Amino acid sequence: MFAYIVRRLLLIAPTLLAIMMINFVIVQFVPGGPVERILAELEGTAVGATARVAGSGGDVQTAGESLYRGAQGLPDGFVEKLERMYGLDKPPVERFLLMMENYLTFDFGESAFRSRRVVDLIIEKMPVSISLGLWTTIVVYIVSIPLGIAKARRDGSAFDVWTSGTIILGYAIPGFLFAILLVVLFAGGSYWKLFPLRGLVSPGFEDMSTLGQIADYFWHLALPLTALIIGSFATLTMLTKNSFIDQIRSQYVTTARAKGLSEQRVLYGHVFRNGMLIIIAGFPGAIIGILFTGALLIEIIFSLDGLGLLGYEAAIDRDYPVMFATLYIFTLLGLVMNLVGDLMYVIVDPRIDFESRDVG
Amino acid sequence: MTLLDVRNLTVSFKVDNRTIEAVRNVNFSIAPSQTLALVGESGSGKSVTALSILRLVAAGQSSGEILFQGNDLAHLPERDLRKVRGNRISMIFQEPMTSLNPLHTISRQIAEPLVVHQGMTAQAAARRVRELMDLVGLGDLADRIHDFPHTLSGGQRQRVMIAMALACDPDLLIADEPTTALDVTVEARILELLGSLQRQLSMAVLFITHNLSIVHRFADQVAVMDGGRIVEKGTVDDVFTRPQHASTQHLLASQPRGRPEPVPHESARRLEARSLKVWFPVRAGVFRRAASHVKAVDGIDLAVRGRETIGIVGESGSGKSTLGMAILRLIASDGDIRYEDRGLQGLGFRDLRPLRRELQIIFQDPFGSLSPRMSVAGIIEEGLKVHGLGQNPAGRRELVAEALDEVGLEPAMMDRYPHEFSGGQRQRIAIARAMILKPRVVVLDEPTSALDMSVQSQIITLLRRLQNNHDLAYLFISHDLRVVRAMSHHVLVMKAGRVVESGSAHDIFETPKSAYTRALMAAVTDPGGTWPLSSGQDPLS
Amino acid sequence: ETVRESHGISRYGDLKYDEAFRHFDYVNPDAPKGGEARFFGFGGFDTLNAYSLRGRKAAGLSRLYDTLLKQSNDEPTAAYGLLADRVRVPDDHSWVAFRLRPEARWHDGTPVTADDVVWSLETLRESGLPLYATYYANVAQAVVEDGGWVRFTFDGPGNVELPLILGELPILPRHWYEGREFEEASLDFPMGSGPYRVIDVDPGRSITYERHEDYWGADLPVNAGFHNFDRIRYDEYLDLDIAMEAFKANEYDFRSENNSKRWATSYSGSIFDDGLVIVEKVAHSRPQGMQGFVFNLRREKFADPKVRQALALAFDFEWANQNLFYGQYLRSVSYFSNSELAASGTPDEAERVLLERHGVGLPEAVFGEVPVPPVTDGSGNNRTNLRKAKALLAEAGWTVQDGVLTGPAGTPMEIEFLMVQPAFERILQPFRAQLERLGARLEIRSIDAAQYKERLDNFDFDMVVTGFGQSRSPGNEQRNYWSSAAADIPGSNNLAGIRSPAIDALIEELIYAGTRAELVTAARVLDRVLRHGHYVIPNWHITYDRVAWWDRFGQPDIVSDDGIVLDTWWIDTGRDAALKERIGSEND
Amino acid sequence: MRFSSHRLDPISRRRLANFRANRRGYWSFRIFLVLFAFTLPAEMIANDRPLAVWFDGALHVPVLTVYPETAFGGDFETEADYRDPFVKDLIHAADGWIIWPLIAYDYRTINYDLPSPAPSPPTTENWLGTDDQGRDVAARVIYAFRLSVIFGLVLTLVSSVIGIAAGAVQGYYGGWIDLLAQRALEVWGGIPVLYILIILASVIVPGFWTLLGLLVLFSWTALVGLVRAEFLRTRNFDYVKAARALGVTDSVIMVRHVLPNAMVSTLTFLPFILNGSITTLTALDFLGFGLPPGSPSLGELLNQGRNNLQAPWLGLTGFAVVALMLSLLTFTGEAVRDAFDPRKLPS
Ligand SMILES: Nc1ncnc2c1ncn2[C@@H]1O[C@H](COP(=O)(O)OP(=O)(O)OP(=O)(O)O)[C@@H](O)[C@H]1O
Ligand SMILES: Nc1ncnc2c1ncn2[C@@H]1O[C@H](COP(=O)(O)OP(=O)(O)OP(=O)(O)O)[C@@H](O)[C@H]1O
Ligand SMILES: [Mg+2]
Ligand SMILES: [Mg+2]
Repeated sequence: MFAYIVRRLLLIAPTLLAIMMINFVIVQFVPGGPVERILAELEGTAVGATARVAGSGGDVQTAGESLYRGAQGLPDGFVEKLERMYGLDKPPVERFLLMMENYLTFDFGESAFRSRRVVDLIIEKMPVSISLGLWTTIVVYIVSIPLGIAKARRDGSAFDVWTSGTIILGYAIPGFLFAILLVVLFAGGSYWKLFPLRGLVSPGFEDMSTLGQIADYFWHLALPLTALIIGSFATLTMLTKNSFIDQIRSQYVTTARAKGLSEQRVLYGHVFRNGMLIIIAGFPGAIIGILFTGALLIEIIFSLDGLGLLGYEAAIDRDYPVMFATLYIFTLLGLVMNLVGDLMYVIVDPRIDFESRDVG
Repeated sequence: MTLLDVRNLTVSFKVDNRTIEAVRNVNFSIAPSQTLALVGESGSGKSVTALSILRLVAAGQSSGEILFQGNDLAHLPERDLRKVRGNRISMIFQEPMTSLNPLHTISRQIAEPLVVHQGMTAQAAARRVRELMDLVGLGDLADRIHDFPHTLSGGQRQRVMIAMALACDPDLLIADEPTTALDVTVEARILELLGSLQRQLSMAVLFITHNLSIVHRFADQVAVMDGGRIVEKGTVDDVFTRPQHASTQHLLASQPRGRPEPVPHESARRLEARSLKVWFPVRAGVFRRAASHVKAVDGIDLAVRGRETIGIVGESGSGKSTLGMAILRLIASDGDIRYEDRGLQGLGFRDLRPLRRELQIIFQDPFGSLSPRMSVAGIIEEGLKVHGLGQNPAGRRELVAEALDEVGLEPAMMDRYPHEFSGGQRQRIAIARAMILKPRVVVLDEPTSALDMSVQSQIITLLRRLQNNHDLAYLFISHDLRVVRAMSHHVLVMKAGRVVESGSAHDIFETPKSAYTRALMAAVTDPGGTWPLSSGQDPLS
Repeated sequence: ETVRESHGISRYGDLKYDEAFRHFDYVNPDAPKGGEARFFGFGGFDTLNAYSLRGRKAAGLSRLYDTLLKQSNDEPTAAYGLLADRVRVPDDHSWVAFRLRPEARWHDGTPVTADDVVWSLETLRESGLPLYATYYANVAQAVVEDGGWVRFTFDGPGNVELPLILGELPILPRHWYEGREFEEASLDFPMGSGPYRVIDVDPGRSITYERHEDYWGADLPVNAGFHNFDRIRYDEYLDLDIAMEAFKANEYDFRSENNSKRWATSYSGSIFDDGLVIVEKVAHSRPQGMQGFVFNLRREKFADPKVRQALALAFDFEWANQNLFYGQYLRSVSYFSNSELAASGTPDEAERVLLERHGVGLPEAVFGEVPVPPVTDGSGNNRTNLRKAKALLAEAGWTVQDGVLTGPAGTPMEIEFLMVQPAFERILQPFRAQLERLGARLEIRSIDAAQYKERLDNFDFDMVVTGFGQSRSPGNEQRNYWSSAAADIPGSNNLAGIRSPAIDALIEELIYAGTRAELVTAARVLDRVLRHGHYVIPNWHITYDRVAWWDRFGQPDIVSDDGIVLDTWWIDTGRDAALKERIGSEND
Repeated sequence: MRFSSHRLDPISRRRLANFRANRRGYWSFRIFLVLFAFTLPAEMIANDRPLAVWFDGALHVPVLTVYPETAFGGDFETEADYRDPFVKDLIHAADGWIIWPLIAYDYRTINYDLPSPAPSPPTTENWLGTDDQGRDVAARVIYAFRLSVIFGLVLTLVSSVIGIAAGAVQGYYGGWIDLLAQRALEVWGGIPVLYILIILASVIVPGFWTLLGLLVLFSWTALVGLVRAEFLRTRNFDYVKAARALGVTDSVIMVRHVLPNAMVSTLTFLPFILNGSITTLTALDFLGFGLPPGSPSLGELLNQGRNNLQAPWLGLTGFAVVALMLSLLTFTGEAVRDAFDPRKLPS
C-alpha cells in the first residue's frame, strides 16, 4: 500500500503536466483569443459571457453615442500592444514553459482583463462557492442518506413511492427556472418580500453581532441553497436506497439482528459501511464539482460572484491566465482527491487493494 | 417448567410461483438447562425452524406460536423482541464463513452484544472479549483481535460466532451446526464449555447437528425432522436405541463405511508441491505496511497420484484451506507446484485455463463461492460452457440435472438462487459444480461438513465411484476423521502451516507418532460414548 | 488668423446660451438637494479606475471628474465651459486653447492646474483606453501657456470636431497618480474634481457616491440644477430578469428598459397600477443611426443589388413588430433615423447638386424617390412582397431549380447568418421561413463573442446584424463605416464591403462640410446613395425611452432633446414621504 | 404488450415476473414505450405538411413528397406552404380537400396568426400555447421528446457501455492497468470540452450526430469510478475465486459474476445520466454551441421558460415533460433492479 501511495503521488506530476499541455495546445486552436475579446468589448460589439443565461437583453443594438465613438477604429500598434501585454508575442512553447515554471512555484500571475492576481481572484470567490458547495453537500447528504435508508427498509411501501415521486419531481425542476421563481415569489416586489435578492451578506455585516451575522448569512443563502438543493437529492437518495437494498438481506445482517441490535444500529452500524462504498466513490468528485462548476446559473441569478462564474467567464472571455490557473489548481486538487478517495476505499473495505491479480 | 415452547410452527417460501413448506406444524419445547438436539436430513427444515424462533426468516411466511418465558415471540413487538435476541436467546449460525460482517473487526463483533445489552464500557467489553476468545480456544488470536473476518480460517470464524453468541450468557442458545468447521479437540472443548455453562447458568440449548455422536454425548432430548415435520421426538436413549420412524432409522444406519480401494501401482504422480509457502502479511499503521506475517503454509511437500486420496487433517487454523488454494494457484504462493510434470507457478492465466477443468476445488464456504445472482443451473453449467462440454443448452441442462441428482438434490431445484437452499444443499451444489467437469485433481475442503450421515455416505460413495471410474486424485481436507479414514490412502497432519506427520492412513490412524496427532485421534477414540452405536459398528475398528 | 474666444463652442459656431446664462433650460435651478438615489448596474465591476484597459468599471465613475467643457443637451453639438471658463478657436480650426478657472479644486483642496490637463491628455493617449488615442490622434502638441491657458495644436487645419472632443477630455489629478500604476485596475477610491466622491465600495456588488460638500463648481451656470442627490448608489446585478424583480421590490429607483417583451409584460402589478411606480415613455431626438442585417458584398451571391433588394423583401417587419415586439418599434428607413439628416422623398435642390457632382456610376434611380423598406399588412402573409422578390431575383438571373434558388453561375443561395446575441434568434427564424419560400436557405449560426469578433474582423461571414451608430453631427467615423479604403482594412466597420467612389466622395463632403446646412445636405445625399445600394436590410429603432421610477423624484419641466438627464432630477421630499407611507400601508 | 414468456429460460422468466411484479415500474415502462412510439413518427402527428391533399383529381401526399406551390397553381417553385390561406384557397377552388395531421405544425412552423404577441398562451389552435417565436409548443414538445430521448438513450447507452467496460477492466485487473488507465482518465477528464466545442463549431456546424459523438467522447467517464470501485471490491469475493477456479475467462467473470453487483449503482444512475444528457444539451444551448438554432429540444424549451417568466406555459410544459420522462425512467429502472435482485420475490 505504501508503495502504491508513493507511485500515485509520483504520477501526479506527469498527469498534471499532460493535462496542462493538452489544454495549452487546444487553446492554440481556439478561434478568437483575449485580444479579440477585448477589442470586441472596446468596440461595443461584445456580448457578455453570460448573455445567454442572464435574462433577455435588449432587442435594439444601436446604443448611439458610445458606439459611434468606438466606430473610429483603433490606434495603430494597439493590437501589438495588447499582444505584448498578454505575452502572445512569444512563441507558444516558450509561453508554455514559462507558465509551467511559474506554476511550479504556485505563481499564477494576473488575470488578463482584471489586473488582479489570479490567486486573489480565486480566494475572493471562495466564500460564495464554499458557502454554496458546503451547505448543499451537507444538506443533501444529511437528508439523502437517511432517506435512502428509510426507503430501502420500506421498499415498495407508500412512503417509498411518494418520496421517490417527490425527489424525482425535485430533480426534474430545472434549477435556474426554480431559482428565478423563488426570487419572484419570495424576494421580488410582486409577491412576498421575505428574502434578500442578491449577495451573500447584507451591507453593514461587519457591525452585526455574531448571531446576527450567522442569521444574516443564512437569510441570504436560503433561496440560492433551496434552488441548488432541490434537484440534488434524487441521485444520492436512490443510490443509497439501492445499495442498501442490496445489502440488507445479507447473512451478516441477519446475524446483526440476531444479536438484538436495534434497526437503526443494524442499518447504520452494519449495513452502512458495506453500502457506503459506492457513495464514497462519488465523494471527491462531488466536492470538486460543487466547488467549481455546480452553481454558475445560481450564482448569476442571485448575483453571487463565485468560482462558477469566474471559471465560466474566463473560458468564454479567453482569460487564459485565470483559466490555466484554475485548471491547474483544481486539477491538482482533483488528483489528490482521487487518491484520497481511493484510500478511502481501503479504509472502508479492508479487503480492497489495488494490486493486480496475476494469480490464476 | 418450559423455557421455550414452539407450537404449530409453519414456515413456507414462495419460489417461482410454487410454495415450499419448509417447516410444517412443528411442536417442541425445551426446559432450562436442557439440550434438545434437532437432527434430520439435509434440507429437512432444521435451520429454518431455528431461525423462526427469533423471527429471522426474511423471505418466508410463518405462523404458529413461539412461547419463550411465557411471551409469544412470534407476535412480540420488535422492541421487546430485540431485548430477547442476542441476550436471552442467542444464535450460532450454520454458515460461519458468511455470517460475520466482513467490514467489522472480530473484537467489535464479539463485543457488540455486550455493549448493546449490558451497556458495557469499551474497556470492560474488551476484557470480556479476550476472555470469551480464550474460552472458545482463540487465545492465540489475541494479537489479531482487530483483524477482519476474511483473514480467519473457517474454524476460527465459527468460534468467533460462538463467542459472540455466548457473550451475554443467554438463557437459550440456538446452535446450528456449531462445530462443523472445528477439529475434534476444539469441538470437544466447545462442547465442554457449553456443558459447563448449562450447569452454571442453567442455559438451555437447541442443538442442530448431523453428528449423532455429539447428540448422543451432549443432548437430553432429540427431535428428528423430515420434510419439514418433526417425525420423532424423545430422549436420546429412546430414540437412538428404539428408532420408530423410518427416516430416523435411516439416519442412524448411515455411516461412512469401507476403505478406499488401493492405489494401483502404475498410477503416476499427478500433482506435486515442494516447499510450498504462503505467508500473509499482517498490515499495520497508516500506510498499512506489512509488519509481520501469518505463516499459514510454511514449507509443505506433498504429492498425489492418480486414484489416490490424500487426507489433510489438522487443527483449525493450521493452514489446510490455504494449502488447498495455493496448490491450485488460487492464491499466490512460493515454492514449486507441478501438475503432471508441468510447473504451475508462473503460468499465466491463459495457459492455466485449459488446466482448470482438470484441477477443481470445493470451497470450505459453499455459500460464499456461489454467485448470488446466478441460478444454480447457471452456476453448475458454467464450467461446462467454459470448457465446451455439452453440445447445447438443453444438453447441458440435462447434465446439470444428472449432477444434481447424483448429489441427492432434486433437479427441479436448479432454477433457484443459491440463497434459497439449506446449508447442506449448497454444499452439494458446490460438489456438483466441481464434479460435473470430470476433473483429474480435486481439492475438497470440508466437502461434507454440513451433511447428515445418509447424504454423507451417498456423497462418499459418489466420490469413490468417480475416483475409480475417472482416475481422480483427491486432496481431502476434513475434520471428520471417519470420513478421512473412509476416503484417504495417505494422510497429512498439519499444524501451524507445517506438516507434523504424514504417512499411510492406516499408520496415522493406528499408530500416530506425534503427540499432536495422538491428541487429535484421542478425541475420536474417547470411549466415553462418542459413538452412538455399539463398538462393533465402529468404522474405525 | 482670426481667433474667436467665448464661454463655449459649438461645431457650427452658434451657441444657444449666451455668456450671461444662468442655467440650462432643461434644469430646475432651484432643485432641492438631498436624499439618496439608487440605480442598478449590470455585470459587476472590479475596478474604480475608469480609464485603464483592464477590469470592469464601476458604474457612475464619470461623476468624479470634471471635463474642460460640459455638453449642452438641447442643441446639436455644443459645449460650455466647466473647468475652463474661456475657449479660443482660430477660424481654420488648427488649434484650441482653454483657460482654466482658478478656483477649480481637486477634492483634496489643491488647485486643478494646466499641467494636470496636459498630463491627462498624454497619459490617456498613452496608457488609457485606446479610444483616447484615437480621439486625440490629431492633437500634435499640448502646451501650458500663461494666464492659465492650455493650448492644443492640431496636426492640420479644418478639423471642426476636435475642439469639442477635447472639451470632453476628463482631467485627472497628476499628483494623485504619482506612485500609482495608471494602467492597473484598482479598487482604491479615486480622486477627482467633480461633484461626487466615492465613499463606499463593496467590490463587484455596489458602489456609493456622495455629493462633495465643497465642490468648487457647485455654483457654475453649467452645474445649476445638477447634482441634487446627496448620495447615489449603484447595485450590481448579474441577471437582467432579477434586476427587474429588484426594481419591483424597491431595491433601486429608476430603470430604463431596452427589451420590448419585458416592457410589455413586466411593468404591471399593483405598484404600477397604484402609481407607486411611474412608467413613462419619454420621447427624445437622439439620432438612432441604422441597425440592420448586413450583406457581405464580398460574397459573390450578394454582388447584385437586385438580389439584396429581393432578399430584403422577405423580411416582414410589420409582423415581427406586432407579434414579437408588442408594436413598440419603428421601421428604420434611413441610415440617420430619428434625425434631420435622414433623406426623404425626392432630392431637393442642394442634394441634387451634390448628387450630380458625385453621382457618376450610380443608377439613374438615385435622382428619384429614395427607397423605403417594403411594408406588409403584418398578417405574416407576405405573398405580395415575395412575388416582387421573385421577379427581382429572376431579373438578376436567380431562379428556383429543384426547390433551390440558384444563381446564374449555378450556385445555390445559401446564407450563413452569424449571430452573437441570442435575442435575435426569434427575429431571424421567421425571416428564414420566408426566405425558404424563395428557395433561399438561411442558416443561423450562433457563436461566442471572441470567435464572432475574429470572423467579423476578417469579414468571414455572409450576413450579420449590426448597428451603425450616428451622432447629431456625423464625421470621421463615416469613413470607417462606408469607405472603399475601410472595406480592405481587417477590423474596420465597413462590414458590407461597400466600394463606391461616389460614397467615398460624399463622405469627404460630409466631413468637411462648413456649415450645418452643408452637413445636412451631405448626410442626406449619403443616406440616399446608401439606401439605393441595399447594403443592409433595415431593422428598427425607437424614438422614446422606456423608463420607470419609484415616485419620489422631482424633475425639471423641460425634457432635453437627449431625453432624461438624471443628474437634473431631485428627491421630492413630499413624494418620498408619501411613497414610504403607501409602501408601508401596502405591505400590511 | 405481452411478452411471450414461455420460450424464456426459467431464470429469465423469474426475472420477468419480478419486473412485472413491480407494477409501478412495469407501467412506467409501458407508458414510456407508448410515448416513445407515439413521438417516433412525429412527422405524421405534428406537421405543417398535410397527410393528404386531394387536388385536381389526384391524391397528393405532402408528408412524404415535396410538391412545389406551382403544382397547385401558385407562384413559387419551392415547396407549397399548405398553411398559407392562398394555397388553401387554390386547393379548395379546385374542389380539393386537405387532411391535416393531429397538430398542423411542425417544430419550426411559425404561427403567423397569433392572438397576442409571442409567446402567446394556450388556445384551441395551439394547445400548449406558442413559444417566444410563435411556434407551437405542443408540436415542439413532440419533436423535442423524440430528439431528447433518442439523444439521451444513445448517449447513455454508448457512454455507459464504454464507461462500465473501462471501470470493469480497471477494477478487475488492478495493478498497473488500473494505475495507468486512471491517470489516462484524469488527463482525458482535463480536456476542455468547451474549447473543443468552440473549435469544432468553427470548422463545421455542429448537428445532432456531431454533438452526440462529442459528448460520448467525454461523458463515458461518469460511470468509471463507480464501476471500478464495485469491481475492486467484488473481485475479492469467494465466488469470483470459484469462477476463476472453474477456468472461466476474465471477461465472463466480469460480466456474469462481478458486473451484476456493480449493476445496482449503474442502474440507479442511468435515468439520471439520461436526463443529464438532456441538461447538457441545454447547457450547450446556453453557450450557443448546442443544436442549430431552431432545433426542438427540451432544453431549449426550459430556457425559453426561464426567459419568459410571464409565459408560465413554457416552463411548466418543459418541466412536466422532463419530470414525466424522468419518473418513468426511474421507476422502470427500479423494476429492472428488482428483476435482477435474486432475493426479490414476486408478490
Ligand atoms: N487473508 C488472510 N490474511 C491473513 N491471515 C490469513 C488469511 N487467510 C487465512 N489466514 C490465516 O492463516 C491461517 C490458516 O488459515 P486456513 O484457512 O488455511 O486454516 P484452516 O486450516 O483451513 O482452518 P479451518 O480448519 O479452521 O478452516 C489462519 O491462522 C488464518 O487466520
Ligand atoms: N429462502 C428460501 N427460499 C426457498 N426455499 C428455502 C429458503 N430457505 C430454505 N429453503 C428450503 O427450505 C428447506 C429447509 O431448509 P433448512 O435450511 O431449514 O434445511 P436444514 O434442515 O437446515 O438443512 P441442512 O442440514 O442442509 O442445513 C430446504 O429444502 C430449503 O431448500
Ligand atoms: Mg441448516
Ligand atoms: Mg479451512
